[in-house]
Amino acid sequence: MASFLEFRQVTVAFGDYVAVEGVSLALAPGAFVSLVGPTGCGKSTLLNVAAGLLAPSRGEVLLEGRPLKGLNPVAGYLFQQDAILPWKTALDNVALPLVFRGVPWGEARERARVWLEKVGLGRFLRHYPHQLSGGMRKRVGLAQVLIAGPKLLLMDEPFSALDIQTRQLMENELLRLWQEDRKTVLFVTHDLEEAIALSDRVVVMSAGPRSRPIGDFPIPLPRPRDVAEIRLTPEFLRLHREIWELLRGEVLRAHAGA
Amino acid sequence: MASFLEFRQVTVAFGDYVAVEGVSLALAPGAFVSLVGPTGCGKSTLLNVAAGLLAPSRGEVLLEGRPLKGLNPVAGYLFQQDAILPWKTALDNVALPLVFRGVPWGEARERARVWLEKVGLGRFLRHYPHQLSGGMRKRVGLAQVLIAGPKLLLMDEPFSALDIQTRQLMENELLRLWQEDRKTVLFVTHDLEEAIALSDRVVVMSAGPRSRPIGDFPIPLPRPRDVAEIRLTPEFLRLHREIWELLRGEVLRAHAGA
Amino acid sequence: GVGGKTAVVYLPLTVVERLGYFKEEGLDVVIQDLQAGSRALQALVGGSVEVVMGYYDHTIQMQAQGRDIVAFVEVGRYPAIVLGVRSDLADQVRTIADLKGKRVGITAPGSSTHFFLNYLLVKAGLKPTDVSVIGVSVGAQAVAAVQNKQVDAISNVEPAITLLEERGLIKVLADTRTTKGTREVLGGEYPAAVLYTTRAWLEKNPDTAQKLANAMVRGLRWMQGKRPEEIAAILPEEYFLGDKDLYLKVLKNSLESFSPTGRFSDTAPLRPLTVLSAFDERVKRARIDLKRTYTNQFVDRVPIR
Amino acid sequence: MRGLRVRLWQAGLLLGFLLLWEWASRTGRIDPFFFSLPSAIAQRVWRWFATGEVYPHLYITTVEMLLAFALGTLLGVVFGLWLALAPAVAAVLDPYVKALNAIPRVVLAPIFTLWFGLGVLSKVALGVTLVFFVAFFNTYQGVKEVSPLVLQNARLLGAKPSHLLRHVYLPAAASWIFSSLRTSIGFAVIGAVVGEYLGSAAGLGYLIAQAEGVFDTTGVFAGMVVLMAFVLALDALVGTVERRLLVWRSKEREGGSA
Amino acid sequence: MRGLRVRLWQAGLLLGFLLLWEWASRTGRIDPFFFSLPSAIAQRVWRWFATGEVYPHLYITTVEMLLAFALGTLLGVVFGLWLALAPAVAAVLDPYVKALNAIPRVVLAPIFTLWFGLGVLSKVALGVTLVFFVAFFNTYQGVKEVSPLVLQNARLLGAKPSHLLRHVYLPAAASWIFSSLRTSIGFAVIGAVVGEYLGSAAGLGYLIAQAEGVFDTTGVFAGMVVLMAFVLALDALVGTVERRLLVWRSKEREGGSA
Ligand SMILES: Nc1ncnc2c1ncn2[C@@H]1O[C@H](COP(=O)(O)OP(=O)(O)OP(=O)(O)O)[C@@H](O)[C@H]1O
Ligand SMILES: Nc1ncnc2c1ncn2[C@@H]1O[C@H](COP(=O)(O)OP(=O)(O)OP(=O)(O)O)[C@@H](O)[C@H]1O
Ligand SMILES: [Mg+2]
Ligand SMILES: [Mg+2]
Repeated sequence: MASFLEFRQVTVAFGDYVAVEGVSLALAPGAFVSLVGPTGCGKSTLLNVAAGLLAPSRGEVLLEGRPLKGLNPVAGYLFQQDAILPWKTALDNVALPLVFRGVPWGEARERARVWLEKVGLGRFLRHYPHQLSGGMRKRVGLAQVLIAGPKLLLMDEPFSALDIQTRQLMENELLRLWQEDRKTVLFVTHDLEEAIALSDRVVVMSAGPRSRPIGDFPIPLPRPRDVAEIRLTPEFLRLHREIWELLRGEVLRAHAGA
Repeated sequence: MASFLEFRQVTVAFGDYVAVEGVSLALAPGAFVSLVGPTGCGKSTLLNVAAGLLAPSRGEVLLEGRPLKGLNPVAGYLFQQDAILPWKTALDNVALPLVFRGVPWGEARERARVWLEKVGLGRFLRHYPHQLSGGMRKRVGLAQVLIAGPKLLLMDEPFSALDIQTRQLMENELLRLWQEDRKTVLFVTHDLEEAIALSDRVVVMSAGPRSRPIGDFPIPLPRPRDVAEIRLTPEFLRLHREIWELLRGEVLRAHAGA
Repeated sequence: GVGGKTAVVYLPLTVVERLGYFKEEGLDVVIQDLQAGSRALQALVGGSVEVVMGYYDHTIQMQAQGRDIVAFVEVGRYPAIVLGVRSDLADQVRTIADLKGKRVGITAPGSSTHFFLNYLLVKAGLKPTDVSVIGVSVGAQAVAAVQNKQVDAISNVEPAITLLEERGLIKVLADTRTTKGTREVLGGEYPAAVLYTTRAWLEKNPDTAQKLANAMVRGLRWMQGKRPEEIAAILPEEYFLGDKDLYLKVLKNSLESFSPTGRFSDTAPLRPLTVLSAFDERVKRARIDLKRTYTNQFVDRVPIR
Repeated sequence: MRGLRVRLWQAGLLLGFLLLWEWASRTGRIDPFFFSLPSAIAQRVWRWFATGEVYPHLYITTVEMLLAFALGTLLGVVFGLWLALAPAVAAVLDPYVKALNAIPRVVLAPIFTLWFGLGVLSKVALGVTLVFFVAFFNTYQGVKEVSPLVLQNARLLGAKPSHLLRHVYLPAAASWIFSSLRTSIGFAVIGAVVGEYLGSAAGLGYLIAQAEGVFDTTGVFAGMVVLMAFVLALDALVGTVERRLLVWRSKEREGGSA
Repeated sequence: MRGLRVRLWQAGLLLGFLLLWEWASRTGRIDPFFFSLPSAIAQRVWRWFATGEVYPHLYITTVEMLLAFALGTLLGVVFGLWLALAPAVAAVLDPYVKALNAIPRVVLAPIFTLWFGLGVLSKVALGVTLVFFVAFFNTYQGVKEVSPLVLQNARLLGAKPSHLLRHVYLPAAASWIFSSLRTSIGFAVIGAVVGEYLGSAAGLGYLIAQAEGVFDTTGVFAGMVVLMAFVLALDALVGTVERRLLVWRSKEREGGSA
């Protein structure tokens, strides 16, 4: 099967500093792949490359077999930092992607309301971003990205600002959506349990500089999953231990190097 | 023993929306208190009040028995969002609090370097914030707050952007520092394990609006602790289960309400 | 168009307007105030105005540039420019020759006041470069310049001159407001304020030109022998809001300089040419045909009433 | 309460200044020939309005000024947006724009008269050449300052250039543009008045020029007083629009009774 | 490469424009009485520099203009900072500042002459009154736009007002201030030249006025050409300083070879 998104020997350098080097990674259509690695190793950088926001210094990215030039037209990207529009209310922020697609404001707002209720913000439709808490803003961003139904989903620590319970609700919602129309997902997280519970594959990055994937673990857990329950299965614990061993060494190396 | 910081019937309303209501909470000198609760319940709001950035609509905050007027002079506050100065390098950002206290730049930079090494950023001294990854910026902020040695430490999800291993290193470092000169710490986190592992007390907030503390759990775990090891003790697991029960119900309520 | 409607040298225009003579001739005249003679001329060349009340000098300068500008009514027969020296220097500077090395205020570089000064200097045996000139504009700024001792002498026009005299700030050295003064300084009549326009316009609109000439000449005749008070009585109130007594004095000092007939004498236009060709490169180089710069054909046809 | 205090202060300052002026003029400490007397000026303004003679002039100046303001701002904003969004064009045109800004407009009066006649148009043109640059430089910089994160997010959400303009660039540059409006109002007035001053048959500038020609300082100052009152009225209008459009800003933290 | 292309374009545009002008003037399509001929202008400029007669004038104008620029900007920035940081004062003074900005400076020429004489000072004063407002409004707004988070962080870190000014307000407002400088340069020149134009014994404005007095359009345009060249040189200087001071900006994402 041809891959949906493929990194081919991608190297990104900022001046002298080579953040990632020779990254090759192929995502099958409909795959849910998590990217974990020590802080500062270049995960966000890779997502930026995949979104077409950053051209690699060497190598290339293929989208459905064709080299990606400029912005990735099928990607939805939930940034690590807040990127929603500060001058629009939560409702308008979420309605915006639909408006961009030509949906009239009235209908777009109607559909946005539904999405905001899904992420638990039904009571904060008219709030501006600065009137929302950190976790709320993240969820507005999530709704904004999901409402447009992108074929490729790039998510950079989407749930780290949420409490565990809300997080699990969101994770399950994400899985449900993904199951429905089988988007391809590239998911960055620091929470290894989250990575395993959600993904088909977990890719471990080495510590920077010159970071690259050093482990690629298929997660053969059955679907559909409930993220809370699956954490208790022995298979999960085995995988967790295995990946953790690798990751732990890497992080220690990162600190030794710094 | 008189409390170091005390909230007395603090209510904060934003327009009609009452975020927290009638919060009373006393922190003994040298106490390490964690605040957990569903997203959007008002944790950051309370930290803002404690820092003197936000005046409560009703009630008051006492600092060492005296009502707090204006900025809290003894507080160090690690904000939930990035708040380091974008026009200064990592090194200068960390040196700044010392410069504010009259230390000459040369010496301040020398001491800042040591701190940046402690948080694992020894190789990124000359980087500007926009050249750092999310987790790196957070750590610069951490060093910036800690270098001044504040008597009261307010921390809003300081470690949520870090990978687990780095996170544990930072947590241990924080505990070591705290043990040394017994700052008073008010710590906001979504990670209940982190809260229990670090604190003397865990306070659970109810879901907003009109949020207030609904549980106050002393954590009688022995010190000094290693955050990684302590998680495996049965006492820890018992506490975790107990608090989790309460919290879980609350979060569900929050979503039902929304 | 007019360059500085409130300037005293252009007073007859306001008089004619107030007396309603334009209307009686069936003309609907809009007076555009352009603040400076040179800009009024430019507006004429550019076609924004049809007729200008301005200085005769300009018609000569324009001919040097190949423009056919014709004056058809003489309004002022003396230039009404005055050279005065600051009173506190009056002992040192008794004649124009004593101005050597001094700072002299003019209205603007290249203006008539500038040429006038240069002419006087040369006549007194000096070179134009023997003094340093400073543009001080007209009006209050000129007064301020003298009062603050920014200039030692000043070549300027009414009403600034009378005001300066009134305040005892200057002593007059050369005065071309009066017959006597002008004869002394320039040797005789010297067309100053005139109505001029392009030859093309004149040829296309002889009737309108005639009506304008009629109205203007009527106004000039009306002004003859009137006392300042009588003239002031028909002027808009704004003209002497500053200080009525002062304005009357200004009028008294200036009345003589207005032409009684509107006619150009045959010799008078020579004088501006002499002055100009002494200092304006292009006028000097060009061969000026004075006959083409003015015409009495309209004034001569004004009905005598 | 606070508003009242401010008003009182303002009135007090004004009164004090006027009294001082009046006193100095009457006692000859400053020369009334150059400075007139506030009482005389007030009287004149009163008479102008009582007899109604000022209205036609005011009307003309208002029309000129509003046109200059609107047109100059519009052109400045459009041009600013254009150059900011087309860096190649900007690089080429940059020196020309700057050189044009250095032309003393007053010198161009004859050319304006040639092109636009002596009516309203030439004054508008003069005003436009002043207002344009203020609006242009600020819009240009405002667009350059748009948060790259928000911009990238909007582009990935599918915004077409027109959407970006409407939903990202304009709102982001709004505070820049409004700031320029504040400066522009003054310059629009100057353009109109100087234009009239240089050549016209009506307008406040004409009034002032006439007054100056006969040493009527009172008239000059009265003209300026009317101008100022007029500009303040216009500024209040801009202020209202600005508050409307920028509701989303956090201003100060809103909560509490601080 | 790119730089060269830009230069070529610029030169081409200029040349095309000049040729068109020359052609139109020669064939009488535009009136050389108003527009002169580029060749004649070039000749005149050349003669001015060859004979050296322009140098004293250029020197005077330069001095006036630099002084007006420096002083106006300084005053504007200081005042802008002051009012932005003292909202009570700002509220009181606000209408006065705006009213002053509406005064047509040209009308004030007599008063400037009275106060500052006919020398360099009165021109500087005129220039300052123009430059001041541009700098003032932008600085004011720039300070108001400082990220509240960064500001609060700095204050909590112990910054005294002077520190805030130096390390927060000024860097944050820097891009605003620089933007105003761009506009200001032009206005400083206008102030100097118009001042000379209205009354002086030397300077480019004097040259222009003299040329105008004898209907020497070539001289007028030659004066303006010299002015423009001069402003461009100054602007390049400001640009260099700006790039130095604002190195911390992200501009475009730096990495890659895009
Ligand atoms: N514009 C830039 N200039 C220089 N270096 C940069 C730039 N952007 C990123 N880097 C460097 O690239 C490396 C990778 O950054 P990246 O943001 O991809 O890390 P990350 O894996 O997302 O980390 P985190 O988990 O902390 O978010 C870091 O070392 C960072 O300093
Ligand atoms: N300026 C404001 N105007 C209106 N409402 C506000 C404002 N600031 C905060 N709120 C509201 O107050 C509530 C509490 O916000 P706060 O930021 O304290 O939550 P939090 O507990 O820190 O949440 P999180 O865990 O997501 O950071 C939220 O519902 C938010 O919408
Ligand atoms: Mg990242
Ligand atoms: Mg929060």
